[in-house]
Amino acid sequence: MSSIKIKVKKEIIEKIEEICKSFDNQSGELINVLHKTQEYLGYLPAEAQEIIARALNISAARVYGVVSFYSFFSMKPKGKCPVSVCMGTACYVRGADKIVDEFKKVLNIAVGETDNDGVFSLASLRCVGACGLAPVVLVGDKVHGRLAADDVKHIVKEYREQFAKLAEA
Amino acid sequence: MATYKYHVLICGGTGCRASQSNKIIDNFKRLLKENGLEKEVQVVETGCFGFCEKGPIVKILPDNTFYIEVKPEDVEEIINEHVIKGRKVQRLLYVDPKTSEHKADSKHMGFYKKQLRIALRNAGFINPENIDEYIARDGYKALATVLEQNDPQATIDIIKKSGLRGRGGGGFPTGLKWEIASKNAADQKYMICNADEGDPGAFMDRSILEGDPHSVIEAMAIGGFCIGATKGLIYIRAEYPLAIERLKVAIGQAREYGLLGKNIFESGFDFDIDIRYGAGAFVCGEETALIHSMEGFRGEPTFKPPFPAQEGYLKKPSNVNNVETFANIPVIINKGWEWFSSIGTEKSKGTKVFALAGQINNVGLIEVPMGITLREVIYEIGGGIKNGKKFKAVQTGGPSGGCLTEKFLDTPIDYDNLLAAGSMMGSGGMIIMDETSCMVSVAKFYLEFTVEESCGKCTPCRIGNKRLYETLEKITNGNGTLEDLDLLRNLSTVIKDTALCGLGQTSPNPVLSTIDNFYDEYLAHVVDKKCPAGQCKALKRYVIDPDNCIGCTACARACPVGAIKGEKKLPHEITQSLCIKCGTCYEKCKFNAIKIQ
Amino acid sequence: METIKLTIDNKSVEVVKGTTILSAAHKLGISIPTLCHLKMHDLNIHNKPGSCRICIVEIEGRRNLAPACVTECAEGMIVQTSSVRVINARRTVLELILSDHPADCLTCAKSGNCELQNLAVRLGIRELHYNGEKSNYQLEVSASIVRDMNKCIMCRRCETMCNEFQTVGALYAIERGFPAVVSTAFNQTLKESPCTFCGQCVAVCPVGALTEVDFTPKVIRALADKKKTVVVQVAPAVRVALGEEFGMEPGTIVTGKLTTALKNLGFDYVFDTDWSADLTIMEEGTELIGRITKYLNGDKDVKLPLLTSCCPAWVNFFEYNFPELKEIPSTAKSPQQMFGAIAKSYFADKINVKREDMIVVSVMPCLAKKYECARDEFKVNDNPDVDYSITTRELAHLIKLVNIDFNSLEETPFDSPLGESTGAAVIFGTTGGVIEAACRTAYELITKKKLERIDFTELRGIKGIRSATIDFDGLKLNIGIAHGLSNARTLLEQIKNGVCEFHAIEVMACPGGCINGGGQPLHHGNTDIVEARWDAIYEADRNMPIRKSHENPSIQKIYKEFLGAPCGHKSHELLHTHYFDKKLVVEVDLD
Amino acid sequence: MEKIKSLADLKKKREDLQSGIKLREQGDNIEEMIQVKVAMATCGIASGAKQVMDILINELNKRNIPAVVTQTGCMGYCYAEPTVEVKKPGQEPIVFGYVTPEKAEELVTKYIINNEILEGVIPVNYESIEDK
Repeated sequence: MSSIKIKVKKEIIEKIEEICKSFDNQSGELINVLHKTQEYLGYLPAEAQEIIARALNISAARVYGVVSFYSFFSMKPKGKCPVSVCMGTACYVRGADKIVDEFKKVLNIAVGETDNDGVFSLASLRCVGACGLAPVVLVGDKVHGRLAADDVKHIVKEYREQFAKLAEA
Repeated sequence: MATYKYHVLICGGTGCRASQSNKIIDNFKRLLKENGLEKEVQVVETGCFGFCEKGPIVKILPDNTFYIEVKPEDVEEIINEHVIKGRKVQRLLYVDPKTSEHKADSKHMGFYKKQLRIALRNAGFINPENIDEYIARDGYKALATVLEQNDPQATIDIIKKSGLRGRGGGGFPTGLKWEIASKNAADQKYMICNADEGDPGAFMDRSILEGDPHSVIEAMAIGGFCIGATKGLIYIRAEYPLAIERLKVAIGQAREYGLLGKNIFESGFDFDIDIRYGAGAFVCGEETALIHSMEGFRGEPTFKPPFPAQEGYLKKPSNVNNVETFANIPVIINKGWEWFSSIGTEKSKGTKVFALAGQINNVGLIEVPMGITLREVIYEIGGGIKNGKKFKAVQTGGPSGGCLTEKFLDTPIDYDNLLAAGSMMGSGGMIIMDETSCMVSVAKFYLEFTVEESCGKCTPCRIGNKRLYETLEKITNGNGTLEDLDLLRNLSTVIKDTALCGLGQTSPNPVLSTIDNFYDEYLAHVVDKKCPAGQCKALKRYVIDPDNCIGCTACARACPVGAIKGEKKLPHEITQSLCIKCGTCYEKCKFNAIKIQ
Repeated sequence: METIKLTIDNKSVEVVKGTTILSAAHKLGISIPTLCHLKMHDLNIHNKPGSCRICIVEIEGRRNLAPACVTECAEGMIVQTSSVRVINARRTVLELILSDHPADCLTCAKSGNCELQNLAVRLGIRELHYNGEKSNYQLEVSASIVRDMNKCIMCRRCETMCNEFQTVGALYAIERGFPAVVSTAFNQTLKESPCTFCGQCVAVCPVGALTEVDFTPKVIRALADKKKTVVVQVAPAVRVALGEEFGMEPGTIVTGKLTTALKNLGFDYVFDTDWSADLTIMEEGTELIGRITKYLNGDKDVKLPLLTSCCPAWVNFFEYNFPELKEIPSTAKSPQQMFGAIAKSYFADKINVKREDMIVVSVMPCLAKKYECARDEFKVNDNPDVDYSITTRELAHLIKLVNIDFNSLEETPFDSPLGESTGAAVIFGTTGGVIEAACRTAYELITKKKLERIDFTELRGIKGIRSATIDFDGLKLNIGIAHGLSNARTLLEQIKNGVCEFHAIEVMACPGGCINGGGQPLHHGNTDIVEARWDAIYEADRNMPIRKSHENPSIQKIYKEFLGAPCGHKSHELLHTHYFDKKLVVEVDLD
Repeated sequence: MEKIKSLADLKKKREDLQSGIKLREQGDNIEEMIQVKVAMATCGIASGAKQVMDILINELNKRNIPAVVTQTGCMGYCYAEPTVEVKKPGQEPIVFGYVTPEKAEELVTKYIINNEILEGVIPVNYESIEDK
């Protein structure tokens, strides 16, 4: 039996409740609500799921069951430069696994993790549809195509420098 | 500056190159120069024309003359006759076998073209964000016709007679599906479009939605009218932002024109469409899972019956079709079922869109009539294997399909033939593999996908596929036994027999088809502990060839685990028990002394 | 009714359209093994994911094997339930389940009573051909329930009970693929979750994934401790179910053997929770009469309907889900807690034992009782009124442990003074029983007339929500009854929305009431067992010489001697409680 | 916008659209203009089609060349993205593949102005439903 309290910033509570309300607090709209909330927060922390459960009048367990079912939803914040390596078949047969390995090595993190300074996170995804450019890596929204393992450190360097500049400014 | 009068396009595809197309180019360049025409005539090498059996192909612009079977020595005549005198070289033109007529103009030589674009008719042709361009290409005419006729059953009959089958993979007859849904009375029904394209390596649905969203909207309205649904829902992957955007624009435009909404074409028929988003679950391509997902639940399939046609979205009769299926509908109405059913094979009518990918030159989206052979697709449309390597296998049907070998290259592609060959049509991914692909690893790749995408509801899929994957991993790690091969087969058969939904029932196909077609390769892994394709890291052995090694120590310094020992200027040696097979030494060696066994 | 003819294992059978192959085979006496399937028709419990794939059969002309539990019979169907293809597949599927199951049967709480274990025996599994990674989840021991999800086979029965039947929503399937399992939100503990500890998940779990917290070692230690006076109380529903654990027919009433067994076990005093059930009626009945009287006198603030408060899972449910209504339920403690409070005050004084030296053990058909007796408000100086609550199953285990031949035991009565009870108390064990008992007493107290017709049959039944209007000599009171928390929720929503016409409502969390509690012998999906207990409860009532709580002489005596009047000062101190708002609070973070 | 209320309405609309009446009303004659289509599906955009389209529009504007540049969907030639189709008045359209930003500029300076075909021509190897 719970009587635990969770603490969330006021504007976050209001925004999430507003999202739920925009879908008439219908539990059938759960996935749309989660999409919007993730768009807003960048991820779906437990607190956000509790607020959604309350607003849609469903159990938090169901919300969590749904969040953990779909790979698009994440309970961990992503890095500022999220790296997604396409592991679609076209990319796979053109060596995407080597690209992933190289990223793991260069960033020193596993797939699904974010590095210590929160700059890079590494994920794999299924087919971005740029099969002609296989193997393909997405950094944020930008597509890097026709990659070889050697390109990985250059890409990482490029973004790290960009990021360092931004941080200075 | 010169302006070219003529352009000579010479096919640079693999087939034409093999029959000396490069020599033809050389001859053109040389002879044009000799004649002082190099400023007036431009010679350009192009990609494959897809008519390799009559290559080399030379095409002259702007008059579109199409010469076939051109030999290097014919170049002189073409220049003298065509370029200088403006007369076509009759003997090099294509002769229509039926009429014995010489065909000069490639525009009227469609028959040689391997592709026929029905579902993709507008993609790459019209501006997808402009409804007018769609209407200019007969858009919404089919809907208007259907509504004017006002006879849902008659339209269903047309679709039935056309022989159209579901393009999402299963191949269920579309007309029959509509008929069943139309017969279940209810106060509300739903027409659902499955745009949750999850097959890794297939992107035809996305291309259609991005290139021709109105064709899907129009077809959904037609289907809605036929089954008695006033509401359409498109379940689309959230990973397709552009397709979503274009769909939204298209729906908005259709509403403005009154082609969606109340009283369409003043027929009294109301129909509107909402978009629902997927969230990254392959299993949601299964229609019951898709419906649960749209209702805000985990995308777990449920046992059928009840079928969606009986109890679908919100427990109301619903019909689910895939994007490509819908894209065919308006054409069938406009051009008639007779026309449509004249294309394809006996049991598979029309065309199929494939996403060609992998080790093939022309990676891309193609649409071909059913019945075309894999050979035509791979060598004539796809331009052959990349880097001149040897063809090994073609994988169709994605994680539900199988790997087909050379012996199937001349099998006509249709639903039933692919199934009989141990694969399936699937949504249309077609991955070409060359000799560098290890087939055990390919099977493992697909199983890894299935394991990750399994919803976890039924035992065979949740645990069975995991065990299949683990066994394959054991084999690629060099720890497999002959008994494992037996167990793989038995478990695969049981999973196919017992899994709850289509995903599970087809998930062992990549294993079974590779065991069947590449048993030797499995044996090599298990018995000889070797990976013939050289892909399995654990089975690689790096050794130093003492004859080539000069003892430069570059490899020893680079080895991250200190597995390489040796005196300076003397041959080095790799301690196998320490080697982690990272390949660093192989890359560092400048003397080709490190060999992979 | 449209019927269908089909052949199963070369035998023809005719069934009603819509019948599953499983039921049709059953009709022919062919038993198809199942695992995830659970169907308790009259109780409206149906778990049919069709997902374990143990019950697969071969149907001629079909490409795949079909699950018998969800596949409906079709005309002319030819079914093989045990062909070699089926057996190979069934064994392989079972091996797969076992390959992701800890092989710790020796120390598993379910050993000997496990559906998976039985299946492994039935299919003769000697060797696992498929091995690999095993699930690894955190073990959780809550106040009532142990969750060892490494043993979960994803039958989803618990999820169905928790969500569809109880609408509690503590458990749900999470993750997907191999890591998929039934869990709580964010893998929080049950205590942090909205769990009511009703134990229905445990009652249906076919394996050892969900079991009760075992207090038998503690009870044994207490019994072995010479310095402690160990008092035991036994709930009404226990006496109609315990026999099942010893091979007796479901519905056998074993009250006399039960008391003998407890005495043999070494309990110093063997008392009856029925006694405190009668006490509950005095308190709750008086409270009801008080509220009704106020209401009739035009008091607009009076809280009606009065909701019963004997069921601790139900109390948990409204504290979490409807805290705004927490003033409505009766403030009377449950019989278990009333007993504990009296035992450690009135009775302890009487026998001159210090509170700290007395151990009160309760035998309950319930798991929520374990949680209830651990609640802080039921402790005095950190010493709980009831020390250990054990289930019917745990008691059976204790009896077996000390080699008592239960079936041949002499029958003995309960000890005095907390052992005397009435028929009204026995029916506390079933849905409708508490309110019927209350009506028997309230009628006589309100009308001052003798109640001629003791059986309020209009309050009995198995329907999830029932109602009746009882004529109290001109005063017509609307009585509502709900069992199963989804039904309770429906009534609570009505109260919240101000559309409830009832004056009093009885709620029990478990389907059928305590006879089918989470601590009872496992029914394995057999509704007949539950119904037999139900009949037995009313039989036990009929067998009692006194059938109205206020006529219990021992109860009359304690009011005279100790408590004073029902709902009086002393009663309030010892026998009444208050409720808490346990709804999740989302607070604004000001940083 | 006016609603289309019948098949006849739709037919008329289609005819108007097909004869390019709309453009003519605006003072342009589509038949005399160069039509440029840029394949702008995900794959095209991922390979830089947006930039290519911007360059094409810029270069054409700079030189006052009467042309219509539009986006279209995937032409199917993923291996050669970005792809651009150019149709000169009275001529067959030509599809150019591998159109990098530099090549986009060349497409204007070399092909559109000087009629010099660039490398990477993709022969159209499909039949459309009109042909069949």
